[in-house]
Amino acid sequence: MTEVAPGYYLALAGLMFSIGVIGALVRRNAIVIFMFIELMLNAVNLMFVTFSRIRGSVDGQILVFFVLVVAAAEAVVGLAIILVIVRRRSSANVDDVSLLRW
Amino acid sequence: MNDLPFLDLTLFLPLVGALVMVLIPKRWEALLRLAALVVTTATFVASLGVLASFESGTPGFQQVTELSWIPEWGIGYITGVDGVSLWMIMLTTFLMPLCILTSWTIKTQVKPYFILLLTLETGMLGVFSSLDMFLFYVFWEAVLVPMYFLIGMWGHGRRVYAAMKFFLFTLAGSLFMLLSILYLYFASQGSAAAPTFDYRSLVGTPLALEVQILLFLGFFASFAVKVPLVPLHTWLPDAHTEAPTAGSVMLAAVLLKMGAYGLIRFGIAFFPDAARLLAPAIIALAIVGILYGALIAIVQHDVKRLVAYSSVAHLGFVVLGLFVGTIQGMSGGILQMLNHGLSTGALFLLVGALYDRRHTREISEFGGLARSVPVLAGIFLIVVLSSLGLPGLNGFAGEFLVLLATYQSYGWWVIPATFGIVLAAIYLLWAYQRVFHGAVSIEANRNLEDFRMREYVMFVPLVALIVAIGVYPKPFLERIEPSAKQIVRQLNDASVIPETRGLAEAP
Amino acid sequence: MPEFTPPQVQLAGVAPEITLLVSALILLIVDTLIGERPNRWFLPVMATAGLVLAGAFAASTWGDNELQLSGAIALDGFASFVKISLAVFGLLTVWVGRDYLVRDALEDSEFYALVLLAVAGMMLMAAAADLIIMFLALETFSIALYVLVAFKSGSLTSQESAMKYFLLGAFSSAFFLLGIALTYGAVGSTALYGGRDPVSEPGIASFLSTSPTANTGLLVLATGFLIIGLGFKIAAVPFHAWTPDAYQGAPSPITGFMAAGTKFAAFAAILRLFDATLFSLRAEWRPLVIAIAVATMIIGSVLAVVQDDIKRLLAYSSIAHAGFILTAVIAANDRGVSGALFYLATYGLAVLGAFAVVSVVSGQDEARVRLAGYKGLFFDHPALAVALTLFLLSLAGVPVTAGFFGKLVVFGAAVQASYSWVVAIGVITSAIAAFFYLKIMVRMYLEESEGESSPLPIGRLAAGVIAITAVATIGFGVVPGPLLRAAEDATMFFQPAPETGQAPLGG
Amino acid sequence: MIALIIFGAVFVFALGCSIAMLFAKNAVHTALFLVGSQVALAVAFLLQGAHFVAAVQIIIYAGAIMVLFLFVVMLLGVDRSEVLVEPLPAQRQLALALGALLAAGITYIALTSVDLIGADRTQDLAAINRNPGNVLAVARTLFSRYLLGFEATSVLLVAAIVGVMVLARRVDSVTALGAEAPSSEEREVA
Amino acid sequence: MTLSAYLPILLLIIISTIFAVASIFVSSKLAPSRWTFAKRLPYECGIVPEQSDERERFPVKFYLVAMLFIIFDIETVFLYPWAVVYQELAVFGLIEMVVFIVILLAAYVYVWRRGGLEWAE
Repeated sequence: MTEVAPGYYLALAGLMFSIGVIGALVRRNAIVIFMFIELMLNAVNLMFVTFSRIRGSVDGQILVFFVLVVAAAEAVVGLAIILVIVRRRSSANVDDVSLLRW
Repeated sequence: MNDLPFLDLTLFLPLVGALVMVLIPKRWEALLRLAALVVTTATFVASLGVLASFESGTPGFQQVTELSWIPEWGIGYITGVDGVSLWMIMLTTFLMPLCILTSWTIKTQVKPYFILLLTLETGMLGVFSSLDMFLFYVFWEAVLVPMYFLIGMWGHGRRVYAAMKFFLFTLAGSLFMLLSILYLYFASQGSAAAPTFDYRSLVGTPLALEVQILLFLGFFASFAVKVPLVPLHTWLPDAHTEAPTAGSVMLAAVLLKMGAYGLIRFGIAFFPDAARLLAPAIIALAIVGILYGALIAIVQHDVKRLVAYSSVAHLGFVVLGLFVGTIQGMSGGILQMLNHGLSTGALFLLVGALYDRRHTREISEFGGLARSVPVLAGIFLIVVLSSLGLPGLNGFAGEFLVLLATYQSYGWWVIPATFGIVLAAIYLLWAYQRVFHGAVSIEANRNLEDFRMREYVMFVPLVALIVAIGVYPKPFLERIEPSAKQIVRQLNDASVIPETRGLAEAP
Repeated sequence: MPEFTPPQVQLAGVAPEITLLVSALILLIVDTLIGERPNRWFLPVMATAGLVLAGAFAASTWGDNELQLSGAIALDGFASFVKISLAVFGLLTVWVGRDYLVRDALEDSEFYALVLLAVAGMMLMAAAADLIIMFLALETFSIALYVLVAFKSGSLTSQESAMKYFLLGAFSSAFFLLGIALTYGAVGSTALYGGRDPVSEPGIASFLSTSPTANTGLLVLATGFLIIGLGFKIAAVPFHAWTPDAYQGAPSPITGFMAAGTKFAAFAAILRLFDATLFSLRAEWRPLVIAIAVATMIIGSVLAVVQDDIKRLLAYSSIAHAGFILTAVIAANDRGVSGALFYLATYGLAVLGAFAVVSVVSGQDEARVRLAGYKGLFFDHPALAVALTLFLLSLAGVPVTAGFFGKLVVFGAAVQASYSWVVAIGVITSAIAAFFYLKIMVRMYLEESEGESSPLPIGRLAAGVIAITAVATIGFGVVPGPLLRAAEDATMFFQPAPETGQAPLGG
Repeated sequence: MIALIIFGAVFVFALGCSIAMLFAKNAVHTALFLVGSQVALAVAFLLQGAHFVAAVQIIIYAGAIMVLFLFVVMLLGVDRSEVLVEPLPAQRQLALALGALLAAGITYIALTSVDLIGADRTQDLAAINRNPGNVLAVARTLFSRYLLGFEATSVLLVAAIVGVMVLARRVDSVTALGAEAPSSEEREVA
Repeated sequence: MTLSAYLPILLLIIISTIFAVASIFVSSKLAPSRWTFAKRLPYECGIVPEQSDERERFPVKFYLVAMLFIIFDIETVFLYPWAVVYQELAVFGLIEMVVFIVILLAAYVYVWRRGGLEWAE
């Protein structure tokens, strides 16, 4: 079976990361922003796996585990914070949260 | 040479006194005042020790104390005194007890007031006696904080504005000096030697001319604000006017001298080429200052503000003297620093005495005071005459030397400078006339109390000194001149640079 | 390749972190076992014990220099210095926090546990010799801090600012992670140093020392993303948007902890990463760091001027300070590293002290945080006002405080590395910064308090913290030698290959 | 050839899902698209010989974390509250520009990076996957070289646990988790 | 190990998808659908429910348990590879994993004692 060159995987990862950045900056709903951040992490995971292949070592795959744990911990705490705010005022819209003040 | 380290004793007595006073409960105001007086008097006595053991006729530093402080950065505690700093130290310690006495009328927050005043004294003395650039900078900035509070908390009118302006102007200037010091510090690093902050090793550090100019401007930013030279003077009238009497005295008599002192000690000594190159421009600024200060002083209706602007003019003479590049000019300038300290300090004290009696500083509120307070009026006259340079009083010797030197080096430039003296006569005598002579138009001026005991104690030594310097300036000049000669040689002769490395190693 | 060989397990490098983790867990469980008590004094006591022990462990390895746990941890003076400082910061936070929690009826074991875990994460960050460990450490203390910021239950702003902090923090860690991924791609490992053989045990340092420069393109790109990730944590512009909100919303003791601890940990990582590991790439990363530093200094100090909430003001000031410290990173020399360590340690003490005062003054539910609330503080609570003044003067960099010496060493390092123009910007922004510190002092001393002065209950612990930090701020200002010496000893990064050595001295 | 087709499908599907996330108005749809792209990534992992990671990606990421997202989204009903507002006038344009720049940069680097890195060692990994096998290789490295990282994750998780407990109590004071004393929020409400 | 090993999984996915779609389709075709107006009303008892925020006031327990589940779920990521090489790792691996588990177990004890898992109020 012929392999697809790793560069294309890296390109895919780069594009997904960029979409994540755009989404995180453009969208205004806190949970959705957070989802885009998760997308960024996923893109990085793909990069780790691809580099692991290029490097011929499994280290990159292990790094994915760590990213995964961090993502889970972040998700739990982040969603809990959003939960608190939404439950105490019925909106998770970032703008209501008086952000971006100088 | 001397057994007791009089200089360091002088330096730290006030600070120790301040620390002790922290322990005195703030309700015991009389004790606090007395303690401050005792401490400052003791400091003065200690400084007499410095004077007594000072050897005239040698240019280098004397009574040097050298201790290691932060060896990692080549920082030491190094103090010493030479002909330039000697009289500044004496001036400070001499005026300080008088400031304490004039502050007898301070009624609010007595404890912090005197503590700050004493801290201020250590700061000022430190500026004049430090021979380590780091130590110097520490003291330089340390002066800032107590003065800020003195103006801000016990000042009059727009005190907050004045205090802020004073602090920010001075700090902004001194930060550039810090940058220059740091550069100089690393430039001093030889192939083998570690970089050092020791003044004596830094003098003569070879620097390219453009670097010299930049660094000189860095120092100049700080000193020109302090002196003040004209475009940077705007903090001065506000600070002097709004400060309490003691603050004004210290500002005028000592803090301004710190700027002039810095120009001599560091500006000229470190960067002689740059100083020589920039001298015409600085002299031009000085002359502008002389005329500008005098002209503005004429139209003032607040007597304290008038004195403040007169300081701008007088300090112009000082800077003029320092940069004309002759020994007379330098000596005259240094002597003029001392004289201005005495005269203007006395003027501010007198204005303070007037203010205590009438609670106003408007010239139009006075008039005919000579009848109700004849002694005050008489002393005021002597001080005014000294300030405008009447022969036989202290002001004459300094100004004469400066003008003579200016004529020798710069020819016709002396004309506008001389004109400044004429203007000084106008605004001072006119103000004196309006305050003390003429008809008594306001009833409150009729029955004023003349000098009290406390005030006699303050002014008798002051006037005595004013007369003494005027009549017999030799003992003062002969201590100044060797150092002045040395500095002028540095300024004029770039080839001296390599040799001056060892200048401090005088016996 | 991967035959399993049990790695050598030495725990000395992570003993402080283990101690903190264990004490956090014990603290949590013991609290649930003991049950409801009106006074849960044992919580701060246990936290204190854990932090002291952790600090002692860190101190006991002073002078060691080796890699442990398969090259994941550096056991060196640098790590020890940071860890000891962080333990002290943690202690002060716990003590101030205790009084704060009791006053606002918020006391929970979780607060202490999270502080301990955050300190553990920060310590791990300072010692990490592998990017992935750095990342895990960063996330550990970040998550603890997200929760601590949201700890107040009274106002929603606490949670709202936590959300902003969280979203931006997670966003920035994604960039940091991208940097790690690219590094892994470029080097084949995330280890900072690597082993002797760069093929079988790859690491960034060994990669840089063996491979030709043409191959470093990907690593340079990675460096850019690593800067973004760490820039968020030190609150550098343009990654600073979270800072004012998080600082404002967090409970004051936590705000102080963030300013002191987060900054220290993130800067420790930056110093290890850039000034040691990536030293040979400095030509590539320097322009970017300079741009960030300049922007940070300017934006931080300019925007602080317009704040009227003391916590937001101090937040912007902390941004400006990040810029000042970055000048030491730019210098990339020994003095820069030791200067940054000194600066961070003393800045941490001053800012913790300042927030301790803020925490006391703000009163129940932090109702009094406007600058207007500080009017006349000196007349109502002189000790608090004097202490806060001291901290502010230290932050402003006025001599005899530790902050001044910190600025001197940091700026000095940059001057030595011939980045005087960056320092010039630093100097100008310091002057601007002085303005807003002065603004607080004006409120405290020069303005009368509004309405009747309400009594402020000052807890003994908070008072102790304020006293300790005040004494340290003055003490390290007057006698900076010992701390500076320690910082200089600490600049020995673990260096496996001579090529990754320090910057050569000389400006 | 088959690999190329599968990769093409993965590429299109992953990128399509990501782009669809940008335009989905509803938070639930966004989450579902994210799950889609994550599944596609799992296949990409498989294609590159990261078998265990692919499984974990499905089980934990798509299976657990995203379920939590959906759980929160649906129970809160946040989908209804999303209004697209611009707080900064140019933020959207800025973000697009930044993203485009980033995408171009990373893609360029990615496509040329194999040269930068040097030799592609895909075959080494394939060999490892044959003997001793992917999971075994991962396990051996994880529990030796990454020992500290492994243990450090437990600290991270503890912090998250404690954090969740704290935050759960901040939701509303009525939900007396540990029979808390009435907190100051009630004082403020009153 | 090649991708062909995953062919059964792919088949399974395809078959289950077909089955799910087909059963929906078939049931909708076969089931009798006689809609009346009354059947379309939300409640047949005649009271039209208010359009209230029915999503509000979900007990926080649901979230809490879900979140705690995720955290402890993560452990499996590490447990599985550990189990695979357990033989090889021997005592060293056992200690490693015990440390990991003990730390999380301590956190679990804390959660339990703190009431994080109690369902009833």
